[in-house]
This record gives sequence, C-alpha cells and structure tokens, in this order.
Amino acid sequence: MTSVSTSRTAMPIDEFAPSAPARQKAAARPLRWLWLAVAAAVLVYLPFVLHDRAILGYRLSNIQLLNVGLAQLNLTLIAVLGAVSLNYLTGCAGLVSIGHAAFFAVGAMAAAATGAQLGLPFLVSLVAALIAGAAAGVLAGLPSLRVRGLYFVLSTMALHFIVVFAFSEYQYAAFDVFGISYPQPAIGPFALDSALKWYFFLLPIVVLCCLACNYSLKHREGRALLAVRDNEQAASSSGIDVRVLRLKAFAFSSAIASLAGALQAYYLTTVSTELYSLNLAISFIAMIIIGGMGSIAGGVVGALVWLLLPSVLTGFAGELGAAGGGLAKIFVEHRPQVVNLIFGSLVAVLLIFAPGGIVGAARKLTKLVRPGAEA
Amino acid sequence: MLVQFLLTGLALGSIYGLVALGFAVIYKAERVFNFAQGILMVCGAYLAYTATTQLGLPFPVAVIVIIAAAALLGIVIQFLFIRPLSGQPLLPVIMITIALSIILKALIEILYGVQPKPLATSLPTGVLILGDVRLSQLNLTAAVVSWVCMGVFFAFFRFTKAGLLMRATADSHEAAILSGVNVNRINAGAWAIGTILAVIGGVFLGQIQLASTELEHIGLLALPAVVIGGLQSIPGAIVGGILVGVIEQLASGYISPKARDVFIYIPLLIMLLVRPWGLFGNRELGRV
Amino acid sequence: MAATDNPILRVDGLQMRFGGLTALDNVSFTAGEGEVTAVIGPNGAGKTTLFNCITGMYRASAGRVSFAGQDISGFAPHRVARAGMARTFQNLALFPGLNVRDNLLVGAYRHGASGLIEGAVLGPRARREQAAAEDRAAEILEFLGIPELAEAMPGELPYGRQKQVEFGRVLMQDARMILLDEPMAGMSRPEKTLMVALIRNVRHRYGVSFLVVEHDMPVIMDISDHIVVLDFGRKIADGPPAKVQQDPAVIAAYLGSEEAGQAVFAGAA
Amino acid sequence: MARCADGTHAARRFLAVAGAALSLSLGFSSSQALAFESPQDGVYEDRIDWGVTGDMSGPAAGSQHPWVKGFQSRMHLVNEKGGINGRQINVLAEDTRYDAPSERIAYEKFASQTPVLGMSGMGNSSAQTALVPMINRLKVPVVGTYTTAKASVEPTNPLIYGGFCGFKQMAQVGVGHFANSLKLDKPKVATVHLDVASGVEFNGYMDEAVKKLGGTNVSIPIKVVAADATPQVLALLDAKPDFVAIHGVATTSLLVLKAMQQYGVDVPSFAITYLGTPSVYQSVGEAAGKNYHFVSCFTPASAASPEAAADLIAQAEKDGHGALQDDINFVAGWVVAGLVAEAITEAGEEPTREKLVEILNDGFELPASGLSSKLVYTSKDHEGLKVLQPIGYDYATKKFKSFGDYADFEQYVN
Repeated sequence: MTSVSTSRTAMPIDEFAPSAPARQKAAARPLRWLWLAVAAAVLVYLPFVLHDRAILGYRLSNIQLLNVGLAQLNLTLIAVLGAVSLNYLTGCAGLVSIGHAAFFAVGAMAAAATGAQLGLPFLVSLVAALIAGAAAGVLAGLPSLRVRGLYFVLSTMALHFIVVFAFSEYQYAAFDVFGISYPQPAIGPFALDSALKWYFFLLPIVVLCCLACNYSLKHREGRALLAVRDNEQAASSSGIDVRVLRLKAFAFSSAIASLAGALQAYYLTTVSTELYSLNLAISFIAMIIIGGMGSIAGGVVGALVWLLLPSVLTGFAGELGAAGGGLAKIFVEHRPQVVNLIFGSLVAVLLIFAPGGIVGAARKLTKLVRPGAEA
Repeated sequence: MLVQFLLTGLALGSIYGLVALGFAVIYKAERVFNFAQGILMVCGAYLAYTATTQLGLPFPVAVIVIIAAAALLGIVIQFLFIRPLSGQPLLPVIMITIALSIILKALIEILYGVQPKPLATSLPTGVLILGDVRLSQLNLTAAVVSWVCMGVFFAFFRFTKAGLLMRATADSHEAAILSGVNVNRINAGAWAIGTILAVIGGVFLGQIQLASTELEHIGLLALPAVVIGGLQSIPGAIVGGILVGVIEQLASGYISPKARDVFIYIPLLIMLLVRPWGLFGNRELGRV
Repeated sequence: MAATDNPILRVDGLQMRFGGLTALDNVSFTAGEGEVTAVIGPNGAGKTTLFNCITGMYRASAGRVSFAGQDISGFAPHRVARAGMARTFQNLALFPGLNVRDNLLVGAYRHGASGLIEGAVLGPRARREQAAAEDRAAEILEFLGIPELAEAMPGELPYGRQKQVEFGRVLMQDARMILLDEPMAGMSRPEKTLMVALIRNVRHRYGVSFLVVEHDMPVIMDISDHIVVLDFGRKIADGPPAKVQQDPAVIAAYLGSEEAGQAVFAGAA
Repeated sequence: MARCADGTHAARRFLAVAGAALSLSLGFSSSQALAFESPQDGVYEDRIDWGVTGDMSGPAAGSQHPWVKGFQSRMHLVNEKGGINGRQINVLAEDTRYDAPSERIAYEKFASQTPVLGMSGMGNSSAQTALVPMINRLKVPVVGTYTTAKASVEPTNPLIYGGFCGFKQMAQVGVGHFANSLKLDKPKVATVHLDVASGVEFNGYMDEAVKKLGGTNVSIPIKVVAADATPQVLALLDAKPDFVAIHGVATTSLLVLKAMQQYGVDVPSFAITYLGTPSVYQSVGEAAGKNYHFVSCFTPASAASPEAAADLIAQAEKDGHGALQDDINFVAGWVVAGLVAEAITEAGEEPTREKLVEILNDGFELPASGLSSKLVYTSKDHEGLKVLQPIGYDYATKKFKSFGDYADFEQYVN
C-alpha cells in the first residue's frame, strides 16, 4: 500500500514498472513470431498440398490426406466465419441463437439483389451483405430487449422461419425455382474461378474476421460484452448499457454471418431456399459446442471438426472396406448413418464430460502438463 | 369449408397437443427444452412397426409393449443424457437434446433402413360424415385417444401420490429435496410420461402416413404449440397444440401451404414479445 | 460536520412495494460529501432494497433520489453508474470468465467511448483507452496489494480476495460515491482490518463518499461519520455513531431488549 | 487474459497438434507414398473408380438410398462376371444429404481427390443447377443423373447425361394416357405438388401438356412436412378434375390419396416415377390404391418379364436388398449402372473421361431391356429415357402391372 499514486488520473506508462507476468510476455515474443510464421507457412502451403495431392513432390494417397479436398476446405473457411460469429454472439455475448442460418440467407439475399439483380461488382455486394446483416441483426436482437433465456432462443427460431419464408418468396418471385444464380465473382479484372483462388481470397477474410472478433473482446466494449454475459447486474452497475451493447453485438455477429452467407452463395454459384434449414443453424451450434464456447479458437476448431471429420470418417470407412468383421460391416453398409451417430455421440460426450469443448479440454490438459503456463 | 378446416385442425391439433403435453411435462419437471420430442414421436411409429409387423403381436398387446418400451426409453434417456447435465445452463441442455435426436435418428436408420415403413395397426380407417363435414375415423380416434390420455394424465397429477410429488417437485426443486423426495426418480418419471405421450402421437402419425424419420419435422410443431400455450402450463400445451393444428389448416386452406410456417411463427414471435409466458403460463418468467 | 451541510446524496421519501409487502416505507436521509455513511438494521430491514432503489436496480414505487445535484430517480443502473455512483454487491458480483485484471478493466468502461468496431480494428482511441485502463488497473492492484493476482481467475481466489477484487473494480470507476453492500461479510479479522484501512485510504486520498451496509458493529462504529438505521423498511434513527448507539429504539430493534442490544454495541464503544 | 479473448493461443496449439498429426501420418506411410499410382481419370490396372452421389441420410434418402443400392448391386453383378475389360468397377458412393455444399464437395472430390472416370446420381436439382459451371470446368462426365435439372440439359451439355424419366415426359405420358383412356376432350386436371423447386417445375409441365389438349390444370401445392391433406382435397373437390397428378414424397402422396378416399373423390390419379414403391400402395390400401398409378420409364421387377428381372432379383437377394427389389428407385439405379457399364465397355480398352463423353455424345442407344424403356442420347439431346408407361398395383397378387408396352405410349412424348 506504499506505492499508491496520489494523482486521481492514471499514471504515465514510464513511471510504472511492468509486473512480473508482463515481463514474461515480452520474453515470449520472439517464439510467438516463430509460431505465427510457421502457421502462416502451413496455411499458405496447405491448399497446394490438397490441390496437387502431394507434399514436396511426394504423392499422397487420399486417405493420407484424410479424404479432405480443397472445395471442402473453402466451405470450411466459410463455416468458420459462421461458427466464430455465432460463438461471438452466444459464447461471448451470452445470447443463445438458433437463427444463425437466417443471417446466411440474409447475406445471400443481399448479394442476390445487388450482385445478380443490379449487377453491382462482387465486392460491393459483399459490403451490401455486411450492412444488411448488421441491420437484420439489430432486428433479430430486438426481442432481447424484452425477453431472455429460452424465450429469446425461441424468438430466434421464429425469426429463422420468417426469414426463410421471405427468402423463398424472393427466390420464386425474382429468380428460377431452382435457386438464385450468382454472376462469376471477380475483383477488378481478377476472376475467382478456381478453388485455389477462392482459398486465397477467403483465407485473409477469415483470419481478419477472427482477429477482429478477438481484438474487439480485448478492448472496451468487447470486454463489456463478456462482463454482461458473466454478470449482468455487475456489468450494468459498471456503467454498461446492457441493452444497447447486446444489439451492437448482435449486429456485429450477424454482419459477419451475412458476409459468410454471401460468400457461400457466390462460391456455390446457385443457392436455393432449401439450403437454409434449421439444421444449418443447429450445425453452427454444434460447432461451437464441439470447439468450445466463448473463444474464437473454439469456433475455428468446431467448424474444422464438423466439416472435416465426416469425410475423414467416411474415408476410413472406405479403407476398412470388406476387411473388417461385424461392426465394420455395419459401418460400411450404413456409412452416413454411422457418421451421424458418431457426431451426435461426440456432441453428447463433450457436453457431459468436457463442457469447454475441445479447446477447453486442451487448455485443461496444458495446465496439467505445464502448471506454470498461461491460463 | 371453414367448419371442415376447424374440425380437421382440431383433430390434428389434438395429436400435436398430445406431443406438446409430453413436452411440457418434461419441461416442467426439469426445465429441459426438449428438441428431441419430434424424434421421440418417430420412435413411436417405429415401435408400432416392430410390435405389429415385425413381431406380429395382437394390437392390444402391441399397445402395452409400445407404452412399456416408451417408458423405458424415456428413463434411459433421462439417465444417460439429461441427468449428467442437470444444473447446466440453457444451451448445453438444449444441445444435448439435439444431439439425442441426431443419435436416435441414426440408430433408427441403421436398424430399420431409410425407407419409410407402412404401419398395419388395427386402428379404424373409415370416414365419419357429419353433414358437409367429413372426418377420417383415424384422425378422430387420434383426437379421442389424445383427449383420453390428457384426461388420464390430469387424473394422475391430481389424484395419485406420484403425480402430486411431481407437481410439488416442479414447483420447487429445493423444497422437494429438503422433504426427502427422490428428485431423480421424479424426473425419470417425467421423461417416461413425456416419451409415452410423444410415442402415442407417433403411432397415430405413423398410421396416418408412414413410419419415417421425416415425421420428426411434424413433431417439432409441438415446440411452437407449447410456447404459445405457455411453457409452464399443462392446459396451455394442449390449447397451443390445437391452435397450431387449426392455424395450419386455415393457412394451408385459404392462403398456401408454404404460409403455414409464418402463420405459426409470427404469432409465436408476437407472443414472445407481448406475453412471453404464453396464453396460460405464469407471469414471473423470462422477462428482462 | 453534519451530513445535511453538504449532501452528495439525498434520498427523499423513498418507497418500495413488492405486491402487498412494503420493503421501504418513506425513507429519507442524506449522505455528506466525503463522508462514510452507514446503513444498518436487522435482517430484512430493507438495506439492500434501499441500495437497489438508489442504484436503479429497482424502480422505486415513490420518492426521489438526487445525487450530486442531479435527480437520478428512475435512472437505469448504467446511467446511475455514469453519473458517478459505484456499488458492490452483497453476494459478490465478479465476472467469473474474466481474470482479475479484466474484471478491473470493466470498471473503467465509463471512462471510455470506443465501440466494438473500434476495438475490432484496433482503432487508436480504443488502444489509447485500453492502455490508460491497464495502467490504472495495475495501479489499483498495487494499491490493493495484489499485483501478483492480475492473471488469476476470480474463482481460484479465497472469498476475502474476491471481495478485494470487486472493490478494485469499483475503484476503477473513479466514482464520487461508492456503495458497499456488506463489504466485510465472510472476511477474517485481518482481512477486515485491511478493508477498513482501504476504505479510509480511498476516502482520504480521493475524497470519495461511501454508503455502507454492514453488520459488523465495531467496524461500523469505527469508520462511519453518520449512521442511518432501518427497521422493517422504516428509518428509525439517523445521526452520528455515538448518538445512534445510545438510541433506545435502535437497541430495541436489534435485540428486542435494551440490555442485549447494548451488549451488541459494547465492542464498538 | 480473458478466457474468451485468448483465441490465438489455442489456435496455435491446435495448429501444432494438426501439424504433428499430419507429419505422423506422412511418416507412417512415406514408403508407400513413393509407389503410389495416380491415374487422372480413375482408371487403374485392375479397376475403374466410378462415383455415385445421392442423399443417403437426408430428407430424400427414402428414394435415393435404394437408387444407390440398385446401382451398387448391378455393379456387383458386373464385377462377378469379370468386370469390364478385365477391370473391376469400384463404386465410390458419397452421401450428399440433399445438400448443395455436400454435392459440390463430392463432385470436386471425384474430379481430382479420388479421381473417377465418371459419376452418376446427383439427385438434388438445385444442387445440380449450381454445379453446372463446375462440371464445365472440371470435366468429370455425369452419366445417369437421378433427376435432370433444366440447366443440365438446356442447352445440351456434352458432360451431363440424364438417367431418369424427365418431369416433362411424366406429365406428357400421364396426361396423354388418361385423356385417351378416359376419352376426354379438354381434360380438367389438378396437380397436387410439393411447394419446392421440382414440384413447381412439374406443375409447369402439367400446364403445358394439358393446354396442348385444350384443357385446364389447377395447381394445388402441399408442404413436404404436411401432416394432413384436407385443404388440398377440398381444393380438389372445388376443381372437380377428371384426373389428378401427384408430385411429392411418399408421405405426402399417401396423405393426398387417403384424404381423397375419405372425401369420396374417386377420380383416377397418377404420380411421378419416384413414388412407385410397394410401401406406398400397401399403406394406402386397396380401396384408394386401385385407381392410383404412377408413370415411369422403369419397370418394377414384378411387372417385368421373369427373364428380364431374373438378374436383378437374384442379385438383390444376394446383396441383402430383397425388400427393395420391387422399388422403382432400386430398379432405376440398376438400369443406370447398366448404362454406365455399357458406356465404359464401348469406351474401349483404355477408357478416359474424354472417350466416354465422345461415345455418349456421338449417338448412343440402349434398347428397352424389359426393366426400362429405350435410352437414346444424341448430340442434341441428353435426356435419355423419354418414353414412359403408366403402372398400377394388383393388390391380389401384390405385384405391379403395366398397361402395355413402352412403344404404346411413345405417341404422347415429344
């Protein structure tokens, strides 16, 4: 209590000696850059591996590449946007939503109106999707001013059905029964006409969105969101306007989801109303449960597992072929069902035994192994 | 035409109401919003297929087998999936019921295959003609059975010790624990009842159509039903079910089948905003 | 100095009814600028209800609250906080998902203006505010004597420490008045001594006014300048500690009999 | 640091673990990797890879799953008889859950990841429409689609070949046959259809076919997850049609038929091909089912001549699909696999995707086999199976029965 400052305002930085953890952090910096470089290198090289089906000239079998392809990776990147934005909303802001697929639909509609109907450039229609998503997010968040908990969840579900209805009316009125077809996306003269180009277009968007979510949580209003999630009373008595902040979080999250929806629509070239089912919304919830609620990494990991694991399982089932006995035979015969069964069970087991999802479990493990490591 | 729609809606709504009632019982007991209610209904259709077609049991015996199996299923589900999560926040509990529905659907498809199965129960199939109005005897039977089930259920709650205990437990978990009630057993009982009600609904829907996992989507109409009626309210679930049935008929009949969802979910949204506790629920809940 | 000379908080005829139950019945008092005002009373006297009405958690059925010259009756909690009033909660209100430093940083919310997007894109204002808040948090942790706990999660800390963290968050708000709801409850004797010292320190250094609900009589008598006594939602006494301590109505309210009541206050005399 | 805010650490850790797993799996099998053969078009020394996509666990699984099984059974038979030019046909089946993204993933997988000579299936018309640009780019031929989207055949795409009866022909044959046999001039028709893309499309073809005869068609939509068809049947009563066309899934058509019976709407009806399964007839019962037909370019085993159906029945039993042998979708899969086998055979000793396309595009014909009508591809028309016949069900013998020969109904198709 001897080192207390006498001024009421914060002390200038140089007068303040860094505390022990802060110093440790500074020492860890070079290692951190190394890690980032390695990660970047992997992310840049990965699509070429999947495209050429080889690493450094060594041809790899499909199963060695875990039965994963580039199209899948691109769709996974788009799903990462969905999962991360839902995790921002649900895990970080504490607003459970089963209407996340609706924002994908909103993005696809915004892109259809601007890109397909008005013929505006691709990037413009992505911006339109962001704006439409934010606006729709505010609308979807309005019930949070009146109801909470389960009732709020149900309002998002109601919203889902209403948006899907609007989408199908729009599709049938303005487009073909088979769906809305989007023009070839291009950035200036550069057309996104191959899976590789798409990957390198999507990757920075996804990384930036993840970083944006992450940074926002480390600053004033983002942190306030976490506070609201953890204890609404204490948060509001710290001067946080809970209602407005929730709407902002909703707009932020759904803008990203809507962007993802527009990207998905362009990527698939044609989308129809059936794509935006309640199952899609549920799959995003499953992703954040699997990955881990309340962290950006959880959203990323969850989307990876949800989109890639089925093909890995299917791939191994294919390898199993006629080799195995009774159980293997069921697996091969009912492959899609067994994959679903494994997925449902995975979610249930994680919920019961590892409520923090894979990321939470990994954190616990590292804590056990290296008790001194960061929390 | 209006009378016809209303009556058919009433008959159909009775089935929804039955499923919704099962839903409300589970919710009341454990605050579990059960997204697996739809697939539990599907289980009913397949249980009926097994009992009548595969095992060839006479219908009355089949009914007993189906009900016993449903009760067992409910208890097993409560033990394996729900009990470990008791006291957890909203989302994990919702999600585990979704996981449960994925698991059950996969198991059904592995056991029975993905093709729908025709049900051959000895339920009546004829038509009842009342003036201009025609009601299928099957729908009518479904409605009557639903009402009988609801009646039995009320009697159970009002007059039996187990029912009283359940009500007491639903009102206050702590008080029940303090007075030595085995809450786990009560909750398992609620799941058994909820599953039985869903399964009975499933037998009828399976008979009206086919035993197919796609019936799940029809079963999920119990969700808006129960919310419109009031999550906490047993009569609310039934009224909500009937309302959903009638809205469905009127929307399909006068506007378009596609409009059904908006005509169910827009009132739901309005209801949530204006009167979140539903038509019959208690006020205390869910407001900011 | 008498509270009425220079009041920062003026409560006027406050009334709170829940259904048929009257939790606060026409309560009026004032709290002086730079003073420690205590609210005492037996269990169920309406102390926490009073706090909740003042801070906007409850909307009072009748009556006015003015704070630093501003009428804050009917303000939502965040507006009360922004007006310069901070509070702690009876049963601790920390953010379990945030570590100690972040818990404190939330307290700095009202001093910033940067939004979600500014944080997301690392806008200059967001970074500036963040740096300022972090410095302030480090300073306060130092002041509380727990700089080594910055990275700890609140759930890992003993109760007394958690209370300190909550106090720290309140300090981050740089409020003109701090409402403490049972700050000593569940604390050990040394922890209580520390807390008393903290309150004194803050008051003297920064001139912050306090409104305190507390059961520990010796502590109350020790730190307060002014005491308000509630019983069954009504104010039964109001004055400096020495006077209130002698008030027969207060003593009776506490233990039903004057002798037993005197014993309660004896330690503080 | 906040639990929520600390993303980068866990992400980093995840990448590390993933990297480790990848390198482990590489090291584990690097010896094999060197010797790994990589044929572009899925043709190996001893086998040919062929892709199949279908909904095996989603909303259309009830009809597409039997189709995949039928395809696989036929290929088992082909393989048991020694394969094609000494190579076994290896069917790679992908479950696409009636989902456009999954269909996309599967197609790209067939292009390069597990390269195939060609593929069949693709039973979601929206997904198919979405895939047309991708098919034009990656050039894996699609031989035998389970449903043929308009965008796939108009304009004629050298890479896409229909393998199912078209909605247009279903409408033409159904309308033509009923107008003729009921001796109707200007028929009044009602079409009950799902309110999804294919239903709206079918209704459009019905409009066209009926208009040609100077008649009228009323569209009556129904929802996929309907639990009751009273509104639809009341609309039917209102329209007083001479006959009814039904587009839907098994559950909805059952509802419609039962409700028709309940209201005593005793008019003949015909359904689209996909509904030709015994279970529909069995659950609807004889009273309502005797006047109900479906139109199809495939013949269910029980309606075909014993010789024509012998292989199918034997193989279905052998593969454990006995219950499916009379399912029209199983037959369709079986027929398409036959088409594929024939095309591969004609593509020669060393088939490639290019050769396959050449063979099919230059004029390709399969005669009516007893299980299907004749199939014709010309460079201008890739629809394939264009002649259909109405089929009914005989409740006494529990067998399907056709109303003549495919040739008898050719007149209605154009």
